[in-house]
Amino acid sequence: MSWDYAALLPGAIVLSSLLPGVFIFLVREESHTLRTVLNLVGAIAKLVLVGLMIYGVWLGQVFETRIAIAPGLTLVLNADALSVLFVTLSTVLWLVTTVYAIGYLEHSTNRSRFFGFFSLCVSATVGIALSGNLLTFVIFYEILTLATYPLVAHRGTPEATRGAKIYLAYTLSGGLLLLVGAVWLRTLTGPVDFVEGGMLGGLSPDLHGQLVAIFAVLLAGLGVKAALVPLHGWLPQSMVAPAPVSSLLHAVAVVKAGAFGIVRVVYDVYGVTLASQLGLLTVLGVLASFTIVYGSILAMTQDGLKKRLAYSTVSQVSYIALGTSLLGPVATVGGLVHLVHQGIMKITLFFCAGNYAETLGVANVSQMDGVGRRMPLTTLAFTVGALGMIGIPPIAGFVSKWYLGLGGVEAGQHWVLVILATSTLLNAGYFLPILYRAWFRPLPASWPKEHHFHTRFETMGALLWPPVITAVFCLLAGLLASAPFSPLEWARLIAEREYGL
Amino acid sequence: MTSMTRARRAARSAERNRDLSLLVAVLLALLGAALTVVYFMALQAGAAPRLADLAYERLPGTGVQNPVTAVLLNYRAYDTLMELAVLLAALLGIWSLGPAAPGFQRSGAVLAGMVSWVVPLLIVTGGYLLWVGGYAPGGAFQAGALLGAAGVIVRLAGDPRAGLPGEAAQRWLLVAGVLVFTLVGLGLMVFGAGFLTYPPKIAKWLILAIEMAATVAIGVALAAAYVGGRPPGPQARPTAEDEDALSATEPAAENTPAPSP
Amino acid sequence: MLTAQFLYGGAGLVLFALGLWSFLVHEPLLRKIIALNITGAGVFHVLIAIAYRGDVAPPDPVPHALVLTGIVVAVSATALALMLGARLQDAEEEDRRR
Amino acid sequence: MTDPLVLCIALPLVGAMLVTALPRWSVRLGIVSALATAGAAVALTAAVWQQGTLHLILGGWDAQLAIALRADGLATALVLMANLVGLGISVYATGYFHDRLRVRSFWPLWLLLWAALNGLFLAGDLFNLYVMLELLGIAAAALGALTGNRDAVAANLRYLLVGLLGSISYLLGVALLYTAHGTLDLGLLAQRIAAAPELFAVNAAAMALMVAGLALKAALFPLHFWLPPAHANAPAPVSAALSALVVKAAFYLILRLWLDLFWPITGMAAAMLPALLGAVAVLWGSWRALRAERLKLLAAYSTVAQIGYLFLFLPLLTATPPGPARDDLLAALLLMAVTHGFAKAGFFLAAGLVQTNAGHDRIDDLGGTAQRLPATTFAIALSGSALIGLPPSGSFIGKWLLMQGAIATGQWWWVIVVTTGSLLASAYVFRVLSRAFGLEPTPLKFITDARAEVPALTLALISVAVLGLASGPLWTLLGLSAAGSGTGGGV
Repeated sequence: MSWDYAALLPGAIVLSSLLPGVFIFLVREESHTLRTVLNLVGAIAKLVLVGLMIYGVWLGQVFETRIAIAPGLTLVLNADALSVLFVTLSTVLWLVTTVYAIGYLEHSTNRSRFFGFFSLCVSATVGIALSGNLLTFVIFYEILTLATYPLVAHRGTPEATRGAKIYLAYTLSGGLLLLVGAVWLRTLTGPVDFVEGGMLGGLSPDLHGQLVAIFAVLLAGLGVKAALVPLHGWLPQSMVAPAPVSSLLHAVAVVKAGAFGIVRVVYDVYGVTLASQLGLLTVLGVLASFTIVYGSILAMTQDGLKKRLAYSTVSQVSYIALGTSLLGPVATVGGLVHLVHQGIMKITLFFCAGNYAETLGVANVSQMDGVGRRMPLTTLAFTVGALGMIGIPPIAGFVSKWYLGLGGVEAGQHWVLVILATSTLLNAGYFLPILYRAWFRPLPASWPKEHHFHTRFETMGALLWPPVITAVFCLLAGLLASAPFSPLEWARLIAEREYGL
Repeated sequence: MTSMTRARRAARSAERNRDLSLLVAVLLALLGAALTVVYFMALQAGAAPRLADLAYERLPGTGVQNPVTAVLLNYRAYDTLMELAVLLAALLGIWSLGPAAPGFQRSGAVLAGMVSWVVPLLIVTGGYLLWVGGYAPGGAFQAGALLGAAGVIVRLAGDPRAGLPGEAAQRWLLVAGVLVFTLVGLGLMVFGAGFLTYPPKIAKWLILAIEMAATVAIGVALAAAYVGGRPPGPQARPTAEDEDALSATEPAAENTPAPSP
Repeated sequence: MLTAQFLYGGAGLVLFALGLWSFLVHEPLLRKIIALNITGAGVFHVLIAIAYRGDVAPPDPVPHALVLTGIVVAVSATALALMLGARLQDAEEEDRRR
Repeated sequence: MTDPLVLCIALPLVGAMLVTALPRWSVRLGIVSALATAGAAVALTAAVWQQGTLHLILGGWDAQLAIALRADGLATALVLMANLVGLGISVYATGYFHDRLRVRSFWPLWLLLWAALNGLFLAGDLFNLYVMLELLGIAAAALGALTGNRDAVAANLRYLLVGLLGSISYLLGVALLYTAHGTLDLGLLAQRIAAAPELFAVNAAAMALMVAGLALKAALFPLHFWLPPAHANAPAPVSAALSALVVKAAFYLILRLWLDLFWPITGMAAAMLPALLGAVAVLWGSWRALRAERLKLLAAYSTVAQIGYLFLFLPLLTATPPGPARDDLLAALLLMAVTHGFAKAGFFLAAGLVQTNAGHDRIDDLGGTAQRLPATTFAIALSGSALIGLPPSGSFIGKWLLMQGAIATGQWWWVIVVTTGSLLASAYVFRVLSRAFGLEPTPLKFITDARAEVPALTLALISVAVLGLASGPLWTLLGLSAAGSGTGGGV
């Protein structure tokens, strides 16, 4: 174990949110400033560290932190191109969400507890992203489950505790399956490190039957967090959580942890060639396609804005799995870039939903008539996110869908185009009515529960700017898709490395 | 009355469980038979010398001439130390349950007269057994048991304290056995001999000191256990939580295992 | 020599089994405590039996010492069990009086 | 010259005598003794770490004639665990007992119990182990009945009698072994048993008697019936000691006999029986914990389940040939036992705080605890996640290796037991936590009591963070480091 800069950086990135989190638990409830400072210092420090790492990885440097837990069991934090993609996403959005959350929770209780667990969640997400082997992944995956639980149950109402229980029942069962799969795999191969191109290629064909079974177990475990149908039941129930939790965790961190795990298992454990040989990709593709369509159909039936967004998440996250299930670098690029694009678009939508609820008391689609005129900037951000989800150019979502379709054609799987087309229609079906209501319907006589802030904007600054900023990200990600360090370019870099191009 | 209902209840439950108890009996008979066979096999195999020869061979260096005492206080002194702790633990457990029940009748003149003869005799015999333990069967336990018996007799004769001193002194007497034993052991360790490793020259005297302390401790512990509760003293005035001290007005003989008349 | 040892120790085993039976089938506390003491006495018998080494050789002192230790332990445990039982009876009577 | 091996036993013993003799100073003397004892345990660990197994024959006689003390890695790890937990319990107890008489009863018995625990872990002699078992049993039952209420007295009377029965059965086994082999020393006896395969029947009968007696004390299903009421009705620090340490001591002894003494005569069939019972214990104990109405009863049933896990290792150890894989299993077994020790102690101490502050421990009425007792709730959550086996707790690593061993030896059915048990455990832990997070009309009054909360929290933290992220030293302590690193060190 060498303690130079390259060996310390991944660990430091995890600690940069973990340590402030621990201190925040100890901060007195009234010490608003101290807590804010701790939060922001952690978030900014993490951003700086991640910036250093991006540059290093781009140059081909190896960052790896290893801690031996016990002989044969090592905690490995490793930065490859794929982990950088997810780390960057989580870190940037954490900073934005922290600002949002500080505004959102200004007058609520138990803020120290909230922000403490919030930081723990981010640490776990970053840990998942940086995991260098399956053991580390499982550890952080479970910590994420645990740290999210108090946030879902935060409000303490009966609905909140019920939602939190359902969330736990799903994710803990999933975690156990993942654990069983990981242990099983380890007895066959020894320590399961993530290696670009996969590490199981050399195994004897006699074991292929077991490998298929293990994949099924792992997929079931990861599918819970990735909200693959029929394992998605927890996601809509968790929407009882406060808006910052829904936006960062349920739109980005938790579901992405599942999707990211699927990507890792397919590319870096099995290897895409072996997975395709074993017929695993077909299974994944069918599951993902079904989830995409089913989630969208359910989203159309929801009146609650957050629930509609939740089902939309169910559907959209499976684009990543779909991209993974298609053999060929172009589809891979499409899936991976959607990891980022879906994240920034969906967080925008959730921020806006939180703003509507917090400022106007609007929680249902049917109450949204004329919100565009009352809250133009928020609704503008919402519009960008929604159009992006549908796949209107030049917003980020278009880029994902384009590459996914291209990848399907390249892989000879033309049915993917049908899925994408259906999904796009359905997306339009559940987003366009909202936009129509927001912009073109007349204002109601009064809002359900309006809240006036002392500001010249439509709502409090801390609530307003985060969605606006992420909406700008959505535009930039689409407009500057081929600029260096754009998500798309980075996804290309990953695909090249995975396919050994 | 309570004992009658209890007996009836027990009889009923015994009837109900007759089949079960028959089954248990059959199984245990099988177990007993199997154990007997195994025991026989073990006896046959046990032709190899056990520890007896070695124990006799090493006897001259132990400081005592009685082999059982040598085992108890030298070869396996550590067991004996712990066993004193067991006795103390039991007594402390008894004390933790509350104060002793008062209410013994003063004895009549005949009993009192007998007690005044028997108790000194017991104490003297105890002292003799203690001393003789070095050469012949006897030793701290036997002596302590006699002292304890003396206490029991005194208590039966009506002294609620069983002839024991006040609580503070009683506590010191109780711990004397283990304390002297352990301190001797530790002292030997500090001076380089090793825990409970007696140098042969002074072994006899060390053992005697330990035995004396142990005899007192055992005697006091047994008598105090018979008293059956924390000694009534200035430190242990009945408090709110010791309700039983106030309510226990019945003859205590029902609560303590007194010999049947 | 073997016969004497076998008979005496065998009797101990019978006591062990009898005590065990009594402990398992009898409800009253006092009987259980006595049963346990009988069971223990059975084991002590076995230990004393194996100490016997014929009429000429002196007996093995080690099992004897073990029995002495065992007896003190048994006495202590019995005393505590009896007092706990008495305390329980008090509590039950108090409950009934209320 | 002082020997930590002796001090670990002698110091608490002297402490117990002093607190008995000077009841006015029992708290001060008790804490000093606790610190000194824990210090001796740390010194012992350091010595074993540096020199390997320590061995001491008391009295300077031939090995077979006298009593040996022995500290190998297994014993030392448990001693260290027991003494750190014991220190935590002691600090907690200073704030827990307020009644003067109860304080005076607690300290001497507790220190005697502590001496018995250390003595049991370090003993190398079968009869000495019997004496230690009895001291442990008597002190434990007396402590358990300390509240003096009827349920506690009844439960602990039963516990005492059952424990006595177990010891007598054990003693008969010892008598048989002495008859056949003529020695009581564990090391010598192991050689003689291995050298006398013709005495299989005698050895097997002795083993059956001893293991059955100890299984009764270790509360292996279906012999667990005495445990839940006894542990649930004791005062909180005592419950912690009983559940975390005393039961563990009986299991340790089974393991010791199984691995050191009877290894030559145990086969797969012999190992399967306790493992099957252990599996039922895992499921039944967890199920009952889930249905329990009171927090401390929940914790007690959880102990039944957690002990069950330890027995699952026996057939795996039997089926695995000596080598790194078997070493891993052994270390995992130890890791689970140690983690449970810390976690369960932390859980009980925290449950005691809840009980004292809320006036009861009915789970359904514990709403809002998270708001009122944040540190205590956190301790329950941490130790609860160690009970479930969630990362990064030590039992996560333990379960990982357990499942790995099960799959590697083809005994995959244990994986089902472990996963089902974990699910049930998460159900019962989160049943408590979701109550605690509930929004109740309780005043937002924060209760902080450092002296009571810090021990619970520390013990819980050790079970989660320290044991789970740095369990390597256990391998070193067991003397397995060289073998273990052969598996590749994670590359």
